[in-house]
This record gives sequence, structure tokens and C-alpha cells, in this order.
Amino acid sequence: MVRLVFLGKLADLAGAGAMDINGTETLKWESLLAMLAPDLAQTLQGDKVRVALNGEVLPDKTALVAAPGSEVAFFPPVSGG
Amino acid sequence: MVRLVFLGKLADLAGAGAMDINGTETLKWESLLAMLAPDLAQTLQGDKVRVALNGEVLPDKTALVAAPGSEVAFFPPVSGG
Amino acid sequence: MKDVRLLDMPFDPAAAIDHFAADKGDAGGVASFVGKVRPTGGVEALELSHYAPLTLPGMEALADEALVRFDLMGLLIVHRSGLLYPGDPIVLVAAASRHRRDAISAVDFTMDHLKSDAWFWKREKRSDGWHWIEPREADYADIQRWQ
Amino acid sequence: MKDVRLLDMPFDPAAAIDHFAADKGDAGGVASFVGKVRPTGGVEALELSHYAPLTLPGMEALADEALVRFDLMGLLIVHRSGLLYPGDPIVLVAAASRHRRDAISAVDFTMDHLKSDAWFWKREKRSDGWHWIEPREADYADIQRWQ
Repeated sequence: MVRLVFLGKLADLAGAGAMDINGTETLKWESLLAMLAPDLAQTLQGDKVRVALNGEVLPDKTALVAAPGSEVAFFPPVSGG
Repeated sequence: MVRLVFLGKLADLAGAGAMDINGTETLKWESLLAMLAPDLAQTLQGDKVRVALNGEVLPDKTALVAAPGSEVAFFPPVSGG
Repeated sequence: MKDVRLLDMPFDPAAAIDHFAADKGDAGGVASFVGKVRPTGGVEALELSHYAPLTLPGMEALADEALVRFDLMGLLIVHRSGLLYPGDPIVLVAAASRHRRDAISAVDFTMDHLKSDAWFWKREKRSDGWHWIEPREADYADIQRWQ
Repeated sequence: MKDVRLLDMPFDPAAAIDHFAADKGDAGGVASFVGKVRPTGGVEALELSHYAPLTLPGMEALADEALVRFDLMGLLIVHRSGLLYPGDPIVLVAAASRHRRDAISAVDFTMDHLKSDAWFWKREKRSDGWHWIEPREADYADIQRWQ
């Protein structure tokens, strides 16, 4: 299982703040996107959306490799405190 | 009567925070200094000592004209709040 | 020295500043800033979401950076998450130092970075529903003062 | 809007900030600075003398200047005179504004001017007696930032 977390307005688009992808596979960026609704997948590919794996922001989100048990978070630009 | 007020370390030198000069004369700068102890008079003439007449700081203290009933204040540089 | 809190409940800024200052007796001064939800502009509520693995560590790192940049005897950051209403305090930053310039500058620096750089996502409820808040240009300009 | 006080008795800065902020509901933020008598350096007591015809009017004029320079919803200056002991608050400046930059800058500006420009004469009591305090060069440098 890989847990996906959506922050800010991405949560509205995803329809939930988090979702689980069941299975024992390691997910790469393209295979992960293929499992999501097309409009959500398209937004996540946008320049402004950043990705963290297990709490570490990825310099290049397309290099994502999410092993089972990991958490992948997607976020739009922060609006600050 | 003219009241003299000494602020900061000038009060130590004058021996009091205030003193009254009795009489009905109008005091000018030189005549006022002549009434004070020589070391105090000398200090008051220094560049760093400013003078206020009735709460107004004088641009040129040597132009002082203190009518009876007025208050003349002498102060060293402020040390701030 | 460093006290960083992310709270999901209302807090009392005056009590927090008082408590912070109480054991900073050696400091000559304490500067602080309290930011609140403005009751104007038709905002009925504000929701601040955070992402636990990033938000608090990010605030801790910001506090460490301020402690390196300025000569401080203590730094307090308190930040709300969750649902807030007009008049509620959102953020408090307080800094104690020997000389006032360090305390005031540290508060200024920390606020600028919290407002543009912290891991929060904000939405406002108005009469026509909820709206996500995008970063403000002015916030980016503020942060560049420190670079 | 403007609240300027010269007190010859101890005061509670947290209560004063709280009271100041209470009716500034429209402000997005309140910045403040509290300066205290440092308990270090061997100072046993501090005496601040003022000259009534100049000191309070000078503080009022400074507050007016800050209100012109910055977009504020309120400015509070509280300053002690008389005899103070280590840990006692000497000065409190608080500013309320819609945007934090104005509040923080107004506190900075007002403190710089109070510290070098205000009509106070200060002496410290140390183990060997009382010493008058001369203006500090750093204070002059601080005030020139605003010119």
C-alpha cells in the first residue's frame, strides 16, 4: 500500500485529503499518475505542484520511486502562515 | 523671581535640581551667569549644555532674556529612554 | 532558547509573551508580533492546513536560522492550524535579546519567512463559500529583503 | 489612536499590550517592544529624570511623526521615569496596523528615537555609587537609519 496525501486545493480536486493505493508494487511517477483520474493526473504534472516522499521534498518529482508503506504528498504553492 | 532648573549631571554640579533667583529684574545670559558659582557658570557656557526658557529650547542660549516669573532650564546631552 | 509550537486550538498571545519573557531576565528587551484574522473584508472563517512531516520541522529550521543570524536569548514561534474566526490570533513571534535591534530584526525576519515560506495552505470562507488563498506578491518581496 | 504615557510607577507591559490590542480589532497585527533594566553588569538601580515641559510633549510629537510615516491603527508609548530596579520595564512601544510591516517598522522607528532623542537623563547606581549615562554612539547610528 502507498498512501497519497493532497494538500490545499489539490484535496478538492482529488475529492479527499488522502487516499490509499493498495498493492505490493513499488510505484514510479508514470505508473502512479496512470492510477488517478485524468484531470487530477494532469494537474499534478504542472510546474507548481511539488511532491514529497516520506516527508522529503523531491527535487525532481518524475524521479519518484514509492515503495510499499511510503507516503507521497502533493502540494500547490504554500499560502504561508 | 526667576527659577533655574538643572537636569542630569548639572544638578550635581549646581548642588540642587532647582534654585530661585529672587528679584524683579529681567535676567540676560551674562547677568545670570554672574550670579552663579564660577565653575557652574563655566560649564553652562559649554557647547553641550542647552537652555530652555519656559519649556522652549533656545536656538542661541546667549540671547536669553528671562522676565520675572519665568523658568530657565539647563541640560546636558540627553541619555535617552 | 527556542520554543516552536503548532497549535490546533486558540491561544492567548499576551499570556504566551509573558511566559516567554519571564525566564529571559538577562535580556534587555523583548520584541513581539501578533497576527490575527482580520474581521474586515467579509471573511467569516479561515482554515489553515498543514502537513505534519514538513510544517513543524520547517518552523524549527526557521527558528534555528534566526538564532544564527541574530544575537538572541530566546525565540518563540506559536502558529495556529485548523479553523479560525475573525479576531483569532494566527501567529505569535517573540524574541528576547540584549540589544533591541536583534530582537526587532529577528521578529521581522521570522514573520517574513512564516508568511511566505511556511508549509501552510489557507482557505477563507466568504458569503459565497470557501476560497483557497494564493501566495501574495508582497510576501515574496518581503522575503527578498533578507537575501 | 495615540496613547502616550510617562509613568513614575512600575507598570505591567503584558496587560498594557492586551488593553491596547483589545479595541484594535480591525488591525491585522500588533507589534511591540518592551525594554527592561538589565540585571547584569552590576547595575543596582537606574534613575531616569525628565523635564516635564519637554519630555511628554516630545514623546507626543514622536508618536505623531510615527503616525504620519506609517499606516497605523494605533500607537502606544509607555515610558518610566524615576527610580527603577533590575528587571523593571523601562519602555513599551506597541503599534497596530493592517499590514505587519507598518507595525514592526513603527515600533523600530519609535524605539530608535526614544533611545537617543527623548528628553531623559539617566544615572546608574553601581557598587561604587551613582554614574550619569552619556549618549551611546550606537544610538546615534540607529537614528540615522530613518533620515
